[in-house]
Amino acid sequence: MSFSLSHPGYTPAEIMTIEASRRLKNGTVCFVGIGLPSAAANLARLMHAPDVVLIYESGTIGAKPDVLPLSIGDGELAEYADTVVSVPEIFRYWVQGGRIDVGFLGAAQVDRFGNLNSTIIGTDYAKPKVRLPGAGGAPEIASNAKETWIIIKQNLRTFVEKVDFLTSVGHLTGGDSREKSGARGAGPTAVISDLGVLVPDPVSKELTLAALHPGVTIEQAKAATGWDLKIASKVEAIAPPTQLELVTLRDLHERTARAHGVATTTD
Amino acid sequence: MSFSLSHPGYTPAEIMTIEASRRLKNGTVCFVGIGLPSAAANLARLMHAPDVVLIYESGTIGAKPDVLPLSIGDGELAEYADTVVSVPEIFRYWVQGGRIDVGFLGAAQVDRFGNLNSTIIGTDYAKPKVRLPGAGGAPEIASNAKETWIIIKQNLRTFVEKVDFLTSVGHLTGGDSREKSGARGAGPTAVISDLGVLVPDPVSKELTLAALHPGVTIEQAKAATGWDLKIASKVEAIAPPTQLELVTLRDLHERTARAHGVATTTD
Amino acid sequence: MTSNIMSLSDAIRRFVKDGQSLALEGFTHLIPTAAGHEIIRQKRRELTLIRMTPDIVYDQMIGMGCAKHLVFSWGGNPGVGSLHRFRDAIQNGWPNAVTIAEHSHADMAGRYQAGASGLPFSVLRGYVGSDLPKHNPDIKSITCPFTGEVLAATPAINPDVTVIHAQKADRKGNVLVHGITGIQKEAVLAAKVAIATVEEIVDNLEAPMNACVLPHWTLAAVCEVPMGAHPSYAHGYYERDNAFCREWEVISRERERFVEWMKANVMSTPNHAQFLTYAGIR
Amino acid sequence: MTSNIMSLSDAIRRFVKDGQSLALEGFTHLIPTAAGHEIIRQKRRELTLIRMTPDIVYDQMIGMGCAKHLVFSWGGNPGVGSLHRFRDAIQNGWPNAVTIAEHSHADMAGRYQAGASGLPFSVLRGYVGSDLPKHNPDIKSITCPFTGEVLAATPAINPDVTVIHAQKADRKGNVLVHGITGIQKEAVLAAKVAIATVEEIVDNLEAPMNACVLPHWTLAAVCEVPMGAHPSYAHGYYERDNAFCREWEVISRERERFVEWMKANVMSTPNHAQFLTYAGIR
Repeated sequence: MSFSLSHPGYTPAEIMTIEASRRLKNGTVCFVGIGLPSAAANLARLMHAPDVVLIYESGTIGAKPDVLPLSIGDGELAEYADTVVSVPEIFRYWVQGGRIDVGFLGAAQVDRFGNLNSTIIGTDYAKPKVRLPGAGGAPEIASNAKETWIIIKQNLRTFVEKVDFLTSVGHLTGGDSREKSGARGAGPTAVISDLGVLVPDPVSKELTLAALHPGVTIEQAKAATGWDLKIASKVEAIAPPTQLELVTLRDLHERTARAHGVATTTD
Repeated sequence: MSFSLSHPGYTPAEIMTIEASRRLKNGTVCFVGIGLPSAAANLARLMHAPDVVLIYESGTIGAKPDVLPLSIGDGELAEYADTVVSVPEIFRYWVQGGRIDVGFLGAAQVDRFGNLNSTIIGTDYAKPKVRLPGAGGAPEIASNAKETWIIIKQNLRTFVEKVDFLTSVGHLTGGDSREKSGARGAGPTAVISDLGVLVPDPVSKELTLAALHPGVTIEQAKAATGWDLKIASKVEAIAPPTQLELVTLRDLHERTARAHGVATTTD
Repeated sequence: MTSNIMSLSDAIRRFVKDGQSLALEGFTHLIPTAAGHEIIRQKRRELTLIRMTPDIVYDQMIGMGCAKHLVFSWGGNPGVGSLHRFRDAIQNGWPNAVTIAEHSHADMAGRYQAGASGLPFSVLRGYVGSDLPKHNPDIKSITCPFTGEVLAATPAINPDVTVIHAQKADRKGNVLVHGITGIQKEAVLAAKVAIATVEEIVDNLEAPMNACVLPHWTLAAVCEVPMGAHPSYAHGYYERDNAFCREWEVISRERERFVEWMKANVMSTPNHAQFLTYAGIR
Repeated sequence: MTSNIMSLSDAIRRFVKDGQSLALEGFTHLIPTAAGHEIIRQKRRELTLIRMTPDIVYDQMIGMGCAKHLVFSWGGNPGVGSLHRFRDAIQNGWPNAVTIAEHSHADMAGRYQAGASGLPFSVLRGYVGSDLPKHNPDIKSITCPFTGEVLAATPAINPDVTVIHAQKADRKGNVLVHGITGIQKEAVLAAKVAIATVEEIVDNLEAPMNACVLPHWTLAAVCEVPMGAHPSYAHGYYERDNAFCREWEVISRERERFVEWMKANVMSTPNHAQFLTYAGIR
């Protein structure tokens, strides 16, 4: 674990996870991607949102894992779920059926309008610079959830003017372009990074810096963004992690590491 | 129970059920309608076809009821089934999926080409003479099973030149009209009545008298048919029920009557 | 978290309104009879009633004047015969005219699936050669963009309210449906509002991992109504009351006797428990 | 009744041929690894490999030259990283060129459902705004005949052969899949021929009433292969071998080491039991 001088006592990954977890209200039905979304969602469940409903694409509804899953289909997810359904059912009745409040996603790239790329790096599909794992469940989560949240580290490789490949729809080209596309839901309402939180402008839908983690400056955020980052008129200062938040998150990661024989923290 | 002079010792309903049961081979996957098809299919299972697979539209696959179900969704069907699936699954994966060897149906009317009516008697849909229960599962069983069998009492009300309402497809207008319609499977390959068995002519597909129950004459069959009934060049004589067949069928009906407080024999 | 557990009369009062489309689903097993009776008691009118297999409870609702339209695929008193009130309504307009839209089981099941899946229509390999599409403008066709095959297409069903009956709920309002599950999950997930009556509310559902469980947040109301499916059955609780089903044939044949029976047994009892006692069922 | 129970090597020999389309399905749980190894041992070539989540076993099959085309929606070593043999094949054509057809999970799941349902295509509320349809001619659109909405349409998947792994079979060959059942039922029912490997064959499945059971007559072969899903897991039998999944990252990175490992462990062992012992897994 590396500690930065500007926010001693916790890592950027930790504050990112904690801030994301704080936003998840009790009772929310959350479709959870593996990795950071899963860590944040489970932290929320352990903290203030005991009745948050976590759905994983393996078909586990109301999952309550004691340790973080390493894969989307860990037995841990099934063991304590309210019910386990088939994969086609998850995508038919629960995702396309419009039953997801928050689709909580990661990605390799996010662009100025919250569109996501998890397919390739490079612009030639046939000859990519890097071949990524692919879409998985994201395109339909992004176009059917009532809103989507994106959790992603912020730097010039990840925050790009335009995604190399549009895997999953955000606000498309901004304005009312998403609404016109036939996508349902509000689209990305928050992008939570290790520097702060971006939200779409109400009219243009361009991602705008709305909050910063303790010790992070607007200049740092601008420097880590691949477009001319707009700044909200009032940038919120995100509260530092509480002791309870940090202990709960670290306990979760330690239990997970013991169970899997490996740390799942992405830091 | 009434006994006719021409075949003493058993009723027309009994020989019809028994003859239908004899035709069901061990291991066949049979989609079973309630009533006579269910009685015949279960008799086969108790006699020579212990591994016949009985599917009811309530979602019970591999049902092995000890007594005949009164409705298509009796608990008896679920209790001893290999698996119980949902109703949409039965019609999607098992019927439309083309997994049914024999669709075993009853109806209110059958016509010269094996088309079935279970909707209305009378020709004005808005003002029917008799409103029947309706299609249920029959239209898709009739158009998706590898073949269909029909079990129905034979008289001028049931064996008609043309059905008042075509609920479920048989051989349509004969010849290759069924094949051209997009229906799958061979269509009706046998109509088993209380007088004998009719099979479609290989070319014209017109239902043709192929076998007679003991003591029944060709003239009786013609008189009970609403079209000019064609007779096969060789009309098979159906063997009378064996003692074992009769005892097994009557035991089944008696068990059923005790369980339901009512006789399910249709005689 | 606010609980969805409430009395059946409250649930019907809050969620069922005149003129709505309603699905009371149950495939022979687990038919929500008590809920139907409560809708009759509360005198809902002009309902579009949807169900694959309308039987006694729909016969009662139609005969008591709740319905204006019926969407179905098989209507009868299973193992007994016809529905007299249903026939009287569509043939003679008594107590009011009821129009019908008739489908097949496979189609109705697919339409509920489409509704649950947020899709506007369902594709069916069905109705080949059948006269049903001639009498139902909702049965159209669609061409496969890959093979050119022509298949049937019908609109999704999304009832304003779906009501089901099930075995158990836990105290959070999660519901377990066990045995013949029929079309209940799809009917609930397709609905704008869903209500479940259950045999009992328990501390722990003890549901097998892959059982049919409806999470509490899919249900607006969960109501404990023992024997709420009578004369249908609840697997593991009680069997089908075949004698009552046969008796219904006699009760329902004539208008007067039907009205008299409904008034004496359903309208004059305040809830299902007292109905069961009064009608001599329990 | 002839039994469908046979050895895995017999099943692969009889039912898997060069040039076929093959789905080895399993969603993180119950991945049919042993079957993939046997296909590698028997040197099947020019296969179209279909799977929602290709992972280690497909990396092995691709690296050993079994595949010519891959249909998928997410390819990776879950919780670890990328698939090196998969990348080497599609980026560098080693050991042979492999083309890809890329979809989303929702779409793949729907395509299997269509295949299992005897329908030629699947309708999806998906791919809105996505670039995927630009690179995949199998993703078309279709217009709802009722609402005019435009939705995605993709062809049904009907593999020549589907292979799954499950917990138990009984002596008739009925198979129980328990826990995360993924897409296995649909993949089996969509296939022209289906094979199931199982942890054990038992006298009685003891399946709950609404469990996922595949009747014996839907399966051409049922093969008892303990630990047949390793390094994936079988709920109730053994856990995921996360250490092996991480080790695969190292084994698979370079061509030489990969080939050496496959030869030593898979090609030179006659069956899965000996593979497990030889590779130090069990």
